[in-house]
Amino acid sequence: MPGNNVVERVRSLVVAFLDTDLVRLRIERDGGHVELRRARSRSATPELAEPQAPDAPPENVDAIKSDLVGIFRFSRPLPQTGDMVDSDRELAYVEALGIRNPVRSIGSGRLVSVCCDDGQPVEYGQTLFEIQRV
Amino acid sequence: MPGNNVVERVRSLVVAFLDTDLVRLRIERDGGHVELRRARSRSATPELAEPQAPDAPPENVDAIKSDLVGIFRFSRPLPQTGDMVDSDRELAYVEALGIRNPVRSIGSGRLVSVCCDDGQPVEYGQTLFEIQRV
Amino acid sequence: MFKKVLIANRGEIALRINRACRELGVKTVAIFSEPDRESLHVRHANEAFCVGPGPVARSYLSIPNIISTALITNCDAVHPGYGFLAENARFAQICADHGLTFIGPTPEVIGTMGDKATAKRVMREAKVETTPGTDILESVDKARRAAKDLGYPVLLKATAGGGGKGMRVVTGPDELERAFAGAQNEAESSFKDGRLYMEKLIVSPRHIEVQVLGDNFGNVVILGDRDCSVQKPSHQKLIEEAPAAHLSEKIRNSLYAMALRAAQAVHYTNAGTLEFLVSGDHAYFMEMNTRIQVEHPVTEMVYNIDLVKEQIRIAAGEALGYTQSDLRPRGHAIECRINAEDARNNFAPAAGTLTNVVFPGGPGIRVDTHIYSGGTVPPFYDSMLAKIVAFGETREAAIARMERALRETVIEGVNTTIQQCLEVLATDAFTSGHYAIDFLPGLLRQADAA
Amino acid sequence: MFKKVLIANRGEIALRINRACRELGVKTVAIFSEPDRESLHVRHANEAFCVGPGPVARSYLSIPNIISTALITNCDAVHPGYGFLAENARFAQICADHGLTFIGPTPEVIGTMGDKATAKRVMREAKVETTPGTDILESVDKARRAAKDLGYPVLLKATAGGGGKGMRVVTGPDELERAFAGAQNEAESSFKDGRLYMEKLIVSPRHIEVQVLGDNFGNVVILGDRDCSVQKPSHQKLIEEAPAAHLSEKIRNSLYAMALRAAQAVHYTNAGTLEFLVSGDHAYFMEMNTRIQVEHPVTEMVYNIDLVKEQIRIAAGEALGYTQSDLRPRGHAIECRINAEDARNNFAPAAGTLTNVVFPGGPGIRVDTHIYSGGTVPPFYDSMLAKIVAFGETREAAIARMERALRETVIEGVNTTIQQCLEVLATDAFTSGHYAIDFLPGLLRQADAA
Repeated sequence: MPGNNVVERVRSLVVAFLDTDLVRLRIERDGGHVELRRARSRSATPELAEPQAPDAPPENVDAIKSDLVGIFRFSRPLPQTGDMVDSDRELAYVEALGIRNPVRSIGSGRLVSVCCDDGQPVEYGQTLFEIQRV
Repeated sequence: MPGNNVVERVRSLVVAFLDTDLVRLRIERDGGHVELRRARSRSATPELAEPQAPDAPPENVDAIKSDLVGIFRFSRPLPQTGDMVDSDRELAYVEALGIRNPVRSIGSGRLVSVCCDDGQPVEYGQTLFEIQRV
Repeated sequence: MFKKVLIANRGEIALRINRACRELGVKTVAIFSEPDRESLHVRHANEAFCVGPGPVARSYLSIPNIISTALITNCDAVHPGYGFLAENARFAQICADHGLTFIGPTPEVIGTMGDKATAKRVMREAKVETTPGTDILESVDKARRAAKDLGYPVLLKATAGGGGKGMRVVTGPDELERAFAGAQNEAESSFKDGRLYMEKLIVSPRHIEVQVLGDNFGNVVILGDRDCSVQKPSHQKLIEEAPAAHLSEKIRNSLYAMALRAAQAVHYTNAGTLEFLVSGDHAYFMEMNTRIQVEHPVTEMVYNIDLVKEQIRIAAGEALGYTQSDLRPRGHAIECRINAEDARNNFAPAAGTLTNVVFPGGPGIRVDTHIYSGGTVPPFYDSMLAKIVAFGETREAAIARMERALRETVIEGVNTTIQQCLEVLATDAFTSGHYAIDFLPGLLRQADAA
Repeated sequence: MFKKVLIANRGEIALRINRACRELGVKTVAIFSEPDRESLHVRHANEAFCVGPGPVARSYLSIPNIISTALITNCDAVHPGYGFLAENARFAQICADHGLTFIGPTPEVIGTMGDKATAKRVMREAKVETTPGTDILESVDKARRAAKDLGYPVLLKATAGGGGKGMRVVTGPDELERAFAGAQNEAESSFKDGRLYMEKLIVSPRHIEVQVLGDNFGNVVILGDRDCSVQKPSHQKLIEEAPAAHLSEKIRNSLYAMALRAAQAVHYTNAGTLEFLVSGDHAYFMEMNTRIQVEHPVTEMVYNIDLVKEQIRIAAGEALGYTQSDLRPRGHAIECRINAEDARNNFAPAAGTLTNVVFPGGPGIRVDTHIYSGGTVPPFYDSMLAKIVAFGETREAAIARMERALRETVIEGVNTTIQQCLEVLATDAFTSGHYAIDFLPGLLRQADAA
């Protein structure tokens, strides 16, 4: 994919994105990805802003996904919802073919969900943790 | 179908019909039919009215359809587009199993289209003529 | 061979006939009702004519429009399929009167077999066992003596009867007087004819049928048997198989011999089926269907014969290309009827739009269907959507294959009998092959009670 | 028998394997790539694991993720299907190392047959005829003498070659010197190895292959032949049939005898196919595929055998349940590959959403497919959408049935090879059965010229 082409594609993607109501768009393809996030809308009047509904997804949350198939195991200390994590904290590992493959927080933030149980089989791309970036 | 039920059904049909952009709705079922036509819209401002497009179907046109399968033949005098026809004019007949089944204009009007050729096989429900009621 | 055949039917059987014609190089004309305009049988035929609106009386049973269609399209033959006009002797005669070959037996044979009393008499003359019974019984006394001779339980039936009216099951002498009076009154009020006769009641029989094929040169072959005992409470078949399991050689040979005698006695031509009730060591002739059956594919799979092509060839004047000794069945085949019905609600038929349809495939699976994703099921017709047929070298292999095929099948938009068929397949009665016509009604009662 | 099998594939063959397992009562684990999440092979398996993103190198070829899936789901065997890892000896060995039965031959046999030079040597030792040829030719003079011995036309090939690089057709002595220099230069620059050898060029051969099945007890059976000569210019098969038409008894017997010797020589186990080029009275071994073939259904239909079930049974340690004399082919079967390709544009593959899919059915038609209305064709994989297989008592009947089945087939949303298959079926060459591997390229050139 030549460089110019990428710029062109992203440009048209941005145009299309701004035309929607989306606040975040992530496209994954062939191992790479593009993510667009909308800045807080300048036109939104504070009077109209409502408190966030309890079941609305929190913003700035990254899913930490498994990049292989194996058995999920927590690392120590046991990560728990609400924990603040460092940029390279090992939260867990996925054991595959006898090898422990660490799962790291990839950047710091607050752990908002733990999505798997200890000993659970996980597949490629399965969400293991969700971290709110701060 | 009890009488009351019919009234109820037509009433709800009318309500639904008025909620649409349709100008004419015809429902055929089990040999009977219901037809609804909207009066000229009172809210339409004359300024916005455009001349009718040349390919728009003319209004108040009834299709004379075949109610059997057979060979279509014109009656004499040969009906032609533009003819004014009487209420029971025999325009053609459909020959089936050696019997000539007359096709009548069922009401008077102007013949706006002749849809079949002489000697053509026609099926049930096939439009044979279109007559504009005046 | 014919040049062009009119297919006087709709749904899967119209497609089935279209396939046979196309493979024989014969052109086809489809007929259809207005709601069937988008049907596959219309799309696949060489020509298609609308013959009327949705209700069958004005379309698929409209003899004038059907004959007229055949004539204006220059057809030389008409295939009636099953249902509709298939066993209408008058229609067969009208076809002949207009120079059209009716693909089926002669009008006379259709008429003879269509009248149940005449059929039974003809069968008895051909030494085919029929349900033991009496002539008209003038009094309760005569009925009492007849019942003693036949042995309880017996069935009192109105000679003018039909639809179960004027019919009573009598399990012992105590019930006879009351049942006789009741049946007589009901028959009198229903048919203005209170005359009754009696038949032996066959308890928990199996429904076994025999496929025959006869040509115009006196050759008749027997294409084995089918067990159609998995029937809904309405006596409609749900699952059929060929050959019947656990049928003793004695009964099987006797069924085949009776079927052969019957076919020869009436000089039967084309495809036909003799239906028997089998109980213990006895087989009783029930009726003969003078047409192709819904369940014919199970026979086709075990005999490797295309029955509809054979029908067409025979009607076109060809002789059978084989004799009985050339025919060797192989393996086992099962058919499940997938109907648009709610099995949990007395098989109430359903209509609607099919939002998602995926059929099974792979080895040994045959699907005969007219439905597709996005198509509709009009409310006017038979509720059958598809026939799924599984072949296996053994009965066990065929059942396993059918089960996986049903699990692969997706039909969304209407209720279907898929789940009911799976439940039948999972019972000990079905897997062991020991079941009779009271099996499915009993299973349904159990489910209701649970 | 196995308890649970991992199916290391996608598409129709994954479904095919799933069917065989389910019918044998074996549980299944599917693997899939992210774009295949909604695939039927995922839906029908007992369990399913995503093993990677769309590109095959990171999903269907990801040995660690596949083996890990098999281990965490407690599978006891792996079926590789065709393509992907099916002929990867290392994968077969890794399966064994992890206590998983690889459903196929041993890693050693896969390795031997995977190396074309070794395979040819082994075949010659087993008295299987291979294309006549030479060892390394050090000079043009030696090449000239070799060509004279072999007889023109000949083929110069690079010993390190592949993909047509360093290959030249030489039709007469005049062209030899120039061709030799050209091939040498190309081989040198492509592989840094300019060494050449020579083979006799087989002109307009037929591609005939022989199906073998061997168990772990030394029993080997031959399941007849298939003609796969209808090939695209890229040598990919488009239409296959069993048995091959107009194959003399002499050639057929010789092919079967060679296949048997070859299988016995390498102690072949499981299903395999020997591919031959047949020209006149000669058959030359080309290669052996140590896996199930795409076109295996045509053999299944004429032998009434489920080859994938046989693969599983053999791998599970069962002995073949029959000997060669029990096997009797019957009738004729043809397979058409329906690919998402534009036949008018050099069979360029297509991807997209399938807006409307309707498959054919009825007697003698088998459909193996993973597609459905509303499904998608991802751009990452093989373009095959479906295999339509038609059985007939005769070759003529099978062709007629295939033609009507193709006409019934609807696939909207991508270009397909349906029309191309119909065009092939309508040619005199195909209907007469007299065609070779240059048939379809010639037909395409004619169409381009017209």
